[in-house]
Amino acid sequence: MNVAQMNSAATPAANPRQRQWLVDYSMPLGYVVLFAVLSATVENFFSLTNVVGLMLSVAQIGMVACTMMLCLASRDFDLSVGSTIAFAGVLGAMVLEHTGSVLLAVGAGLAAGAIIGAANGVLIAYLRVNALIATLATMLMVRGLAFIVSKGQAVGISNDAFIDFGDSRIFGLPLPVLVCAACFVVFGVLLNQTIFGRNTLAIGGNPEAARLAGVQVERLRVWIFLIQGVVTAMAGLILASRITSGQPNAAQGFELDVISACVLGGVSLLGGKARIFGVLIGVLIMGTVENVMNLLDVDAFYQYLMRGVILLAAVLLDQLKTRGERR
Amino acid sequence: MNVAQMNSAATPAANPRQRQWLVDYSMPLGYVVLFAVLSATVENFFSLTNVVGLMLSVAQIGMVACTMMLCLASRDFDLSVGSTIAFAGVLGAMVLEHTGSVLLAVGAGLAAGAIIGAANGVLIAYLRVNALIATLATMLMVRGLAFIVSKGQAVGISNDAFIDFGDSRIFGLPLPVLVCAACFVVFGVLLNQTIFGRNTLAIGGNPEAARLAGVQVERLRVWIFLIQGVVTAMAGLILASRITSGQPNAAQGFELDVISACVLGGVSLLGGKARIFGVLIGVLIMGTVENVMNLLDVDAFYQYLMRGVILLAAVLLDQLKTRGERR
Amino acid sequence: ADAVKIGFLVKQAEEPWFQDEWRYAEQAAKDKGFVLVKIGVPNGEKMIAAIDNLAAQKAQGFVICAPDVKLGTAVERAARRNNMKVISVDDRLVDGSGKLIASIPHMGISGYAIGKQVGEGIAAEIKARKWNMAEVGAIRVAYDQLPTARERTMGAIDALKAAGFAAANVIDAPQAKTDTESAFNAANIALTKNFRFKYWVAVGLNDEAVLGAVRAAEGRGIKADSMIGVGIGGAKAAENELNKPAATGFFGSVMISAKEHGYQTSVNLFNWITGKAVPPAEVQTRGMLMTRANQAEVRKQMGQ
Amino acid sequence: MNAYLQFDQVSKVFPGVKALNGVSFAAHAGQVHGLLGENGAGKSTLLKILGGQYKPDGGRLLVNGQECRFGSAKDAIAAGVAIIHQELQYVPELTVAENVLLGRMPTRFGLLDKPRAYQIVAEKLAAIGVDLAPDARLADLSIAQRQMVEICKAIMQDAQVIAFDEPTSSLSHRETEILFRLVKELRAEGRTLIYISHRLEELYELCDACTIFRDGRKIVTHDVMAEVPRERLISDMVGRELSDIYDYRARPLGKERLQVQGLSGQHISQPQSFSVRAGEVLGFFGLVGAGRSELMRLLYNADARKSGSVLLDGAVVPASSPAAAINAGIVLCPEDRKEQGILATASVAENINISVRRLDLLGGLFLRHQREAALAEQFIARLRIKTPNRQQEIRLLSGGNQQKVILARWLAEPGLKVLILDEPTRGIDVGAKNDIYRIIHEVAEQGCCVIVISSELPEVLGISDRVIVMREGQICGELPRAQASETAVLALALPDTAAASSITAEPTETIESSALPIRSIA
Ligand SMILES: Nc1ncnc2c1ncn2[C@@H]1O[C@H](COP(=O)(O)OP(=O)(O)OP(=O)(O)O)[C@@H](O)[C@H]1O
Ligand SMILES: Nc1ncnc2c1ncn2[C@@H]1O[C@H](COP(=O)(O)OP(=O)(O)OP(=O)(O)O)[C@@H](O)[C@H]1O
Ligand SMILES: O[C@@H]1[C@@H](O)[C@@H](O)CO[C@H]1O
Ligand SMILES: [Mg+2]
Ligand SMILES: [Mg+2]
Repeated sequence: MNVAQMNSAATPAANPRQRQWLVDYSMPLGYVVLFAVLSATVENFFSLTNVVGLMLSVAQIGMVACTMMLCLASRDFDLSVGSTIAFAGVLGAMVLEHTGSVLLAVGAGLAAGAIIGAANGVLIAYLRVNALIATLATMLMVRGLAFIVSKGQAVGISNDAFIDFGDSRIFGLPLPVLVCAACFVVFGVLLNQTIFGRNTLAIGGNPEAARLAGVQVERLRVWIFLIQGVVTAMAGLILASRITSGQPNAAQGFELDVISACVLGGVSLLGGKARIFGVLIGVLIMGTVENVMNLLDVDAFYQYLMRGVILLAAVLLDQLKTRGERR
Repeated sequence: MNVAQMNSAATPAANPRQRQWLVDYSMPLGYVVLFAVLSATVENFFSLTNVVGLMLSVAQIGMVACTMMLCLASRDFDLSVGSTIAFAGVLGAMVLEHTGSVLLAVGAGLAAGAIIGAANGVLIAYLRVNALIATLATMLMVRGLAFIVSKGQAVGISNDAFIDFGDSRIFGLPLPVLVCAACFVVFGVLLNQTIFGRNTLAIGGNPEAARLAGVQVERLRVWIFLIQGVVTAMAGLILASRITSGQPNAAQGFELDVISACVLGGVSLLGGKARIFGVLIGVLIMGTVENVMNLLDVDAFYQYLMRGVILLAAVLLDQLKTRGERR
Repeated sequence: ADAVKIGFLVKQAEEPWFQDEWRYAEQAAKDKGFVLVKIGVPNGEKMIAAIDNLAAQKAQGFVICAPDVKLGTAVERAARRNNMKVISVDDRLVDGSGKLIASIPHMGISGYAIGKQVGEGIAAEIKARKWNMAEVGAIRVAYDQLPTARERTMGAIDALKAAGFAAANVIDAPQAKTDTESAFNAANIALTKNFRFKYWVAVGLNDEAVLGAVRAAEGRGIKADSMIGVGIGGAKAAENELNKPAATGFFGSVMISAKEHGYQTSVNLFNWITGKAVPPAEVQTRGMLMTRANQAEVRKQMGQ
Repeated sequence: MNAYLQFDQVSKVFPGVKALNGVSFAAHAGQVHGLLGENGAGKSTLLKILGGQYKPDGGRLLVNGQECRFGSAKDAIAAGVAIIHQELQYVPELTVAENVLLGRMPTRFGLLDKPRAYQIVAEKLAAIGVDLAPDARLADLSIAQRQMVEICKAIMQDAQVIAFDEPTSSLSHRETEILFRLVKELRAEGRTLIYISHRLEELYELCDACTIFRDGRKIVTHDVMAEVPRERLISDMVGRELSDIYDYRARPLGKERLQVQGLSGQHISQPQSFSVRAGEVLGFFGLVGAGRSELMRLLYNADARKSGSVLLDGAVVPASSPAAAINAGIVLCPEDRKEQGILATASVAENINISVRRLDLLGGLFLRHQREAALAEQFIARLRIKTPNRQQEIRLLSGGNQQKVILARWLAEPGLKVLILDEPTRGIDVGAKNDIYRIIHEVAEQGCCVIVISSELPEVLGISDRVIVMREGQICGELPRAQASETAVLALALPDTAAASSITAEPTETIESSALPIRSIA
């Protein structure tokens, strides 16, 4: 029916089980190889501090990538995550400085995220606004709100309990990394082991068929966005804690990083396809590239070039194995 | 019994011709109303200088929106246009300063655009890299190149002939605006009156059907990207002429503006749908909103909010009229 | 002992200013024999990651121009956690409650002070041209979402006001992005709304912003003789403009010394790490107004 | 007569499936060559090779004695081969004319000559007797109309070889007649025609010769179709004997279970009512666009209602969403498998379990993988779904097998009270049809109401206890099994003018004896 099939004609020998295995594990395997090569060749790469630093550097992206995966799997799109990170951070910081209560601050941040997410969901699912435009609009509005409430200034945080969250470690792993790991586990289970995840894939694969099969498409979509909002707000609060301030212009361009990580991990923008393991690898690749370039002191201008090249290399490699599969 | 008859049988009230007319012209009409209201209420809005200024402010977006429309119509996506604008401007300025020849400078800029576009096309059509990732990668690489060749510095232009281009007027209209208008005419004809345009819509609407009908899908896609590259480079050169220098960090975020204008104008991200008139209106709405907010002295922070609100309002209005259409 | 390795983190690596700072820091590294690692840190998240990255590379300290001054506590903590020495450059860091962070030595400029120099330079030129202040409009190309940008432009406007400029004659032109085209569009509208003025002056956060305003004015026939634009930075964009055969509305730029900032901070940090000298708690550098008339001299004085 | 088209030892392998295994046969100019075989036997694959869409893994293809190696569909078109694919391949946003002339639009001075294009297409449509506006968008047409556009597209290529892959599966009576006339005309013009169908009557009517496939192999080629007895065809195809494929057994009907009262919506402007008794199989017949699907979609809450209510066992079924209908025990197996049925990139097992799994979750949220697997295996066996394994993506199955998977999704519902099947046997082979009819009757025997929409009149008559006929968005009559003859049903279904001329023999009466009053149209 398409190229894919025609190509497979060319390789009739491929054993389907082997093939499936290759498709499923080539990304992780590729990453393991990359990691080994880098460890051997790049000085200081393979050290506890560096690896922990690397993980810390992708903790926020990782958390949000988990929910973005669901969003993309349901054939939606969310550009507002960067702004939500900023807004949740700013709001949390302001509440914290006014009330001194960490609980209130976190509550306010998460509630804001939930509201933003739900608003996106309602706009897209019920009012049928194109997801790109709807979330572009919320992206602008939420960024505006972040600037307005903070008067354009970063909001400093002096509460030590809050700041410590971003700093403290358990078994040598920083809390943000653990939270991110927890997200991967939770959303991995959600995607693969629950009806929620299956229905998400179903509405991404064929919304009309899913609806006729009894999936409450609109409600599900709102939930997906709402969860995305909450997780993003959490990432924003953690970021605020790590950088000890709520920054209204934080995380600009964050949305593209997150979406790239997902796509790199094999999530289809056309919906219906997602693998949590792939997303994890996508996130790690993004972080590793950044990390290694800094370790190697690559010139800032060449970093652009390199990032582009590596992004391409990663998808091209991934392409090789899916030769013969549908795009 | 044809469709028209069947529909009218089912919904006796709605005259299908009227309905079609409404669908086709509601956007332009809406804009005319908006324009009239603004002219009456916003001081200085309805003046030759302001209207010309408005058009000038969207000239670059307009040019690129014409080709982006084709790109989206064929179910593709291009994030690299902002970088291409910067690179073409920088390259043109450098060639101009070295050789003093406007012809060579323009040639170099356009050639660069063509190469970037063709590279995108080949990556996407033949190597089957996801369009988002492919153009994100070229976006990064081309931006990097712009920085590298210019060493991060603006490249000054002192050639008067070149500078005059951005400045001079015919019948009171600046040349960039006229070039943009020409693009709308050319691409309008291309979309609606040529095989190229029909095939573009066909591969966006159903690539498989197009292929089975003998359309050379891959080649067509490369052409679309190539043309987009050339037009974008032209926009970059015009920008360089207007600001009398090639700036490597010009036009960041430009891609989202262009894509938004297209989507606002009714171009579907799922391919197969495009109307040049809609795109024109989309571009004008974007420019008008910006213009009016500045005329009204809206605070910069509230501008974000307003831009978001207006984007939403525009699509929601557009949504109302398509109510009842099959999704 | 291991060779000394220091980081140099800047908020906007693409900006010519920081490229220059890095270049001079490299020179210091060569002169003093230490290893320099340059990392761009566009936001708080990347900044923390970069500091951790430096630690992994076993750097002993870093010079930083943070993406936001309120990141002070984060910088301080990250440095302490990794046992690194830190000096701030350009922008002075503060903590959560806005207090200067005493433990981090600083060398830099005050955005507000630089802005004032812009305003003073313009005021002096208005006097020299014998314009009637009432007939002059001032465009503030604003990008208030960036705190330094606001400080600079406000400094300029305050200086103008101090010289007798009417507050009502100041027109804000908010740019959507920090590039020349956005400044052009914003200024264009400001000009449309205020055709009553005979003369114009323009200020902005950098040379590119002012350039946009100058181009917009030219489009309406407001040329060099009725326009005074003064930028900030003095790098290539300004140089291009000041070296054009005919004068334009771009009157000059307040140049700041990337050499001093880049070279001296790195040397100070090196000395601190090697135990040779503790850096001074604060050094304020000054900018100089560079115009067509005094270009060469200013460049020489600023050492570039 | 020479063999214009020859397949020689053609093979094609997909991961896990040997779709074609050394197939050889020849088709002659001026003949219609029928292809028969169970779902998944490899018929469509053969046509895709002929159309240049796939390259064979082995064997040769000869057109007019010349060996052909098509690199793409373009090459096949150039060689004079036109294919009407089983899965319709149209561009929804383009008009009829643009679709028909896709890739071959006439131009003038480099620009499209739209008036001419529209004229050409309008003429062709008129010539073949299809009443369609050339400027209508495909997205606005019914499937049958889209199918006619596809046929027109292929005909207009003026190809020597024209292959039809189940063209009638989504056509109703009238279009089918048009198609048959067309096929006969093309044969008379001396073209080589390949015709795939699961409807034996059709094959007997049209085909001169036929080839039977099973499991990717050619079983036999009959040079004279008319001489082959029906039983022989069936047993060659399915490898077993089938006597009465409808398998109708009279069974006692219970009391009225489903009552539909005054339903109307966007495409059903007048309120419609009917009811179904427990254990009853109710057939719905009508011409294309008669509104059967629309009425069922209203019943199922798939479309918004303007008026009316649905009662099941006396209780009102909430009108909120299909989910509400499903929870009440009403399910609908939709007519458009590709758009409304399959989750293309999901597995066979996933497609079967998507709805039922809600009833068997751990803690209301977690899946039970083993039970889902078992259920999937059970239906793969019961409906003889041909797939390498249950994890295969459904889009890789043959059309008929996809249809079986979607049926399985609904048959798997345990609390089934009303089963609505919209064209359930579209694209399904005789053997499987028989399986499905048997299941329909089993379900009915358990007291379930079964509503079957079908455009195949013999099927409706063969399995239904009662037939309701619709015309132009309204129920225009109903007939109990005993009175539901072909002529009687057609007389109700055809527009008045046509009806007047076609009813000659039996006087048809609209019977009002059943449970609900029937609305006859004014
Ligand atoms: N792209 C593919 N990948 C894997 N298997 C495929 C692919 N296409 C077809 N098949 C398999 O090849 C076999 C033959 O399929 P084909 O579509 O030719 O059957 P068919 O005879 O047309 O059946 P039907 O009557 O149901 O249309 C089936 O088992 C199908 O599952
Ligand atoms: N969303 C829609 N937009 C416009 N017209 C529609 C839409 N849905 C259905 N129609 C039209 O409404 C009429 C009723 O169609 P419906 O599918 O119910 O008929 P049917 O009796 O099931 O016939 P068949 O399915 O065999 O075509 C058709 O003419 C169809 O084209
Ligand atoms: O951000 C500015 C930078 O642009 C340069 O001018 C030096 O000072 C910094 O504060
Ligand atoms: Mg088939
Ligand atoms: Mg139907």
